Amino acid sequence: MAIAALVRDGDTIALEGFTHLIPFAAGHEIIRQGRRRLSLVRMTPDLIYDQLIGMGCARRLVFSWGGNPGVGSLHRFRDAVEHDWPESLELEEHSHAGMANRYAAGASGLPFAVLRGYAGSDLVGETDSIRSIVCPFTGESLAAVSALNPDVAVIHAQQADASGNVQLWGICGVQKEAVLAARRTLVTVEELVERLEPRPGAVVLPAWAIDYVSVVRNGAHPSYAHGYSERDNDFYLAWDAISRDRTTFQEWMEANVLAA
Amino acid sequence: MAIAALVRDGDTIALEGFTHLIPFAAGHEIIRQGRRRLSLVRMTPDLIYDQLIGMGCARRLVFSWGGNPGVGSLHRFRDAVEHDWPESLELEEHSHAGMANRYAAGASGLPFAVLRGYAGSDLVGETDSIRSIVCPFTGESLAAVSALNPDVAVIHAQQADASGNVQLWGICGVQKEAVLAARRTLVTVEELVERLEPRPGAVVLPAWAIDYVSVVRNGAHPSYAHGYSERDNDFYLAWDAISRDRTTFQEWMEANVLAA
Amino acid sequence: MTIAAARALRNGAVCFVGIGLPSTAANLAARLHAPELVLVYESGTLGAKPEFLPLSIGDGILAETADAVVGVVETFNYWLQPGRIDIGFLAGAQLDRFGNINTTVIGDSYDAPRVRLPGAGGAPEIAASCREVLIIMRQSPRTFVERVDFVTSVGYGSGAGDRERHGFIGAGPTMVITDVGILQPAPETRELVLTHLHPGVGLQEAKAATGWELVASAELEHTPPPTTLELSTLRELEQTKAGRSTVGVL
Amino acid sequence: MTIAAARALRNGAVCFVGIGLPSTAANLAARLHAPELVLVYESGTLGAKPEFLPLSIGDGILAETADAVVGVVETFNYWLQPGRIDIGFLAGAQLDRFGNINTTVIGDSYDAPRVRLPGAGGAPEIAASCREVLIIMRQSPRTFVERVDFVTSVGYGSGAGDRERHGFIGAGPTMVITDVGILQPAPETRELVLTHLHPGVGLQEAKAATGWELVASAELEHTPPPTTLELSTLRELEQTKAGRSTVGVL
Repeated sequence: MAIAALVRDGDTIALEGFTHLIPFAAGHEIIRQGRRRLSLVRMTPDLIYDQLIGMGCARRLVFSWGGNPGVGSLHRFRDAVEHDWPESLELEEHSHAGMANRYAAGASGLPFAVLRGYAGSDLVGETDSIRSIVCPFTGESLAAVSALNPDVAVIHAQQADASGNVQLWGICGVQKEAVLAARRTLVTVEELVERLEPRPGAVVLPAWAIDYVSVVRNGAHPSYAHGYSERDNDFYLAWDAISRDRTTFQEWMEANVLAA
Repeated sequence: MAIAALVRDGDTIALEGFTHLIPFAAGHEIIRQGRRRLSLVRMTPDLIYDQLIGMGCARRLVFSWGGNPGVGSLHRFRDAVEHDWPESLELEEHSHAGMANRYAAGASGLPFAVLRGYAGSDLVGETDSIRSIVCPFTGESLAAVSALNPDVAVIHAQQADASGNVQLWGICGVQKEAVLAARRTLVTVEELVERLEPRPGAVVLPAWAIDYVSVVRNGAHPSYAHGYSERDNDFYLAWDAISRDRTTFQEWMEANVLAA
Repeated sequence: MTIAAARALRNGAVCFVGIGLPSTAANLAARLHAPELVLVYESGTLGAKPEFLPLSIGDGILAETADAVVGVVETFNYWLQPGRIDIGFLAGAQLDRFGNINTTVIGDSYDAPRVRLPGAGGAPEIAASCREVLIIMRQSPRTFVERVDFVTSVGYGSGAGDRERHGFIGAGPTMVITDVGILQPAPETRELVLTHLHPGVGLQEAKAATGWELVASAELEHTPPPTTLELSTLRELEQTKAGRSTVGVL
Repeated sequence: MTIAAARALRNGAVCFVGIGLPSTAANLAARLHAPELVLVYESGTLGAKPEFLPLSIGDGILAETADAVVGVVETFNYWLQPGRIDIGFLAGAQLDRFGNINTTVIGDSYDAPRVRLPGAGGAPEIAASCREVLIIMRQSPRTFVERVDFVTSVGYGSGAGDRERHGFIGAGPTMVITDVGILQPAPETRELVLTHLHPGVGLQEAKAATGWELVASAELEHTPPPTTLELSTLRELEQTKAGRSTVGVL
């Protein structure tokens, strides 16, 4: 994969995928490469960021919901915030609406986005990337959030064609925005095809908007690739026990990621 | 059609469709109903607004490009602006980027949108709905445009299902935004189908986001409905001669719209 | 609790659904009295009609059965923000007497919390922009508190008039459904008062399960007991849950 | 003129294409030296590969052959605005010595114009945000004027430094291709100077076709004459034009 060329210590990186198509394989490669002091950006950190945090790759987390969906806590995330283990983790915390609009502003080449959001929430006091803005027409006060422009965005997609055009379908989340907002981009795909067959609901990213494409079969596991695999819900459930204890976690990572 | 119930004298109405799927039949019905003092909103006024203007339905035009695409002028539009015939026409003029963002703001429930636009253009001095706004993070000055929320939006689509869900495909323009920005909405469709078959690149509007659906076969002619008809380029060419002269225009409208 | 929540969903309403109890309640309602309930999941699936209960809001079954699948930016900007959604479902680790919700941190300090919770997700804007909000939570003095440690999502803020000051479109939490009964905002103060007790629960029990001085409505009622059909439909539905394991939902 | 414009398009470039001469030039380049030219039409068709010349930017052939069809909001916000497009094509009713373009009104008054033109369309933001802009226009003293009646789209404003002051991302009009020759901005002043004459055109003729005191570059060259292949490919292409009629393009 192109991870070695793309991700450097201290980078701000976004591995996106809203439950679906989460680029786990790319995240594991970042762990194996031993990257440090990363700013991790993701709406829903999920298990892959739990792993990156637990392995000491992260200095900062920019996010809107950090849980194991339908299961409970992300224990490595909690351990980092509550006990600074393996090191302390700065947080830049938003709502989903705010994060989505920050990516959209980044993809649009704008320095900020406007939304109806955060009013009355204590998040405002904790996050410098939320400010208020006054409508120049109505005088109404609204929320402004600063744009996200990660150094690197990585997403996973179902297919790329011979020219490097990429197609993903099913739940498409904020992947297009993350890719268009980032300075450098990698798309891992389930397979290369001769020609992309247009599909309902698909997002197509032309080759000229992407830097690297790598074929990584099942690269989203335990997340899934619609049409290629099912979400491994059992693994999401099992992760709760694996990740709860530091030693169990480290042993699991050693055996399943570092040695892989 | 539902035009009689939807469109009242003095309303602000948007008939959208970016070259493709222009709701001509609905526009003709508005002319037959004899509506007056309308504010007509459309990125690319096209022949249908030329007809509405020439028939004296409009008091105001909100737009970004008023020509006969690939052919030349809209003569009725020009006659109204240059010679106040059949009456004077107020203009609220924007660029495409500005109009598109005004619809998007309207669809988003925001009072304005931000873009990199209009800088140095004389349009700024002529249009009160363009102002400047300062980024609360970087201090950079950008353009703000006020939201568009028409009283009525009308679009044409290929299909509706039995529940009133609508699907359009091909070039989809700003139709979704126009419908979501408007207070009342009508979608004319080529046909009713039992079930909408998902299609690549389609926009689906759920029934609960639309007020009225009417079946009007070929309701976009001389524009077209991808998969149902071809754009009648010959008519677009012929319109130049029909519309150049006031009398020829009126006779044509009488024979082909009012008597229809 | 799930059945009481399902009953609160009128047929034809458009619901913004989170995973867990809200998803179960909405799917239950759709199988009972509200076949035309429209489910919107924040993963961008508009009108999803899952045959079984998804484990996450991003399960494939939601995309497969939706009327439309849109991006997350569009979901929040075009569908939630302008007030198109009738009912939003929320839950939290803490709820206060004015319906404010905490899903961020337990403890006095944001920077050094006793318990770090998952965070806001879609909740602040769901709470602000849905026409009304239903809250489903188990009731205990630890979770129903005088004042939440952190206001993630605003219910009625510090009382009447606060939502209007914030410019919120929606009416706020019109109903808090718990394992004890139902709380609703008092029209004048917006303080949550007990309006219904579930069968077999007493008023003292309800007060003991509340961290503030719970007021009962003058017209305190009992919710009707679950019907056989409600119970059997719920049981069937839960057996279909993706992952096939019983999971404690946060 | 069309051939000179086609030659200016390097293989692999991403072009934002309007209808008329720009579309013809881009499609010609794609059939000659630039098979990997990416055509983006403002109707939202990314990577369109039309087999024949469309009459409008919304012809069905564009959607059918595109790599992706996106909405107009996305086209402008995600693709044009951030500076992803290499080359934008523009034309106009008037052009001034600093490459500013008028497509709005002819005459002194916006409110009572002598000629009402179609307006801005995508041009102001194409002019601002494409990495570079090519302008294609017939040259005459009536159209190449000292000062445009209305600045619809900014070239170099009132000269060097103006684009930077406006915060524009793109470099501005790097080439104006006419039926007389080619004009390019002088590096220091940004005034358009004549750098190329087409075969058979003299300097006096070029000056006579210009409404300002046209300066010729010290290295004034002649453009190479059209090759047989260029001419025959152009002829073939024009015969495919949708609508099958010869149309005067504004």
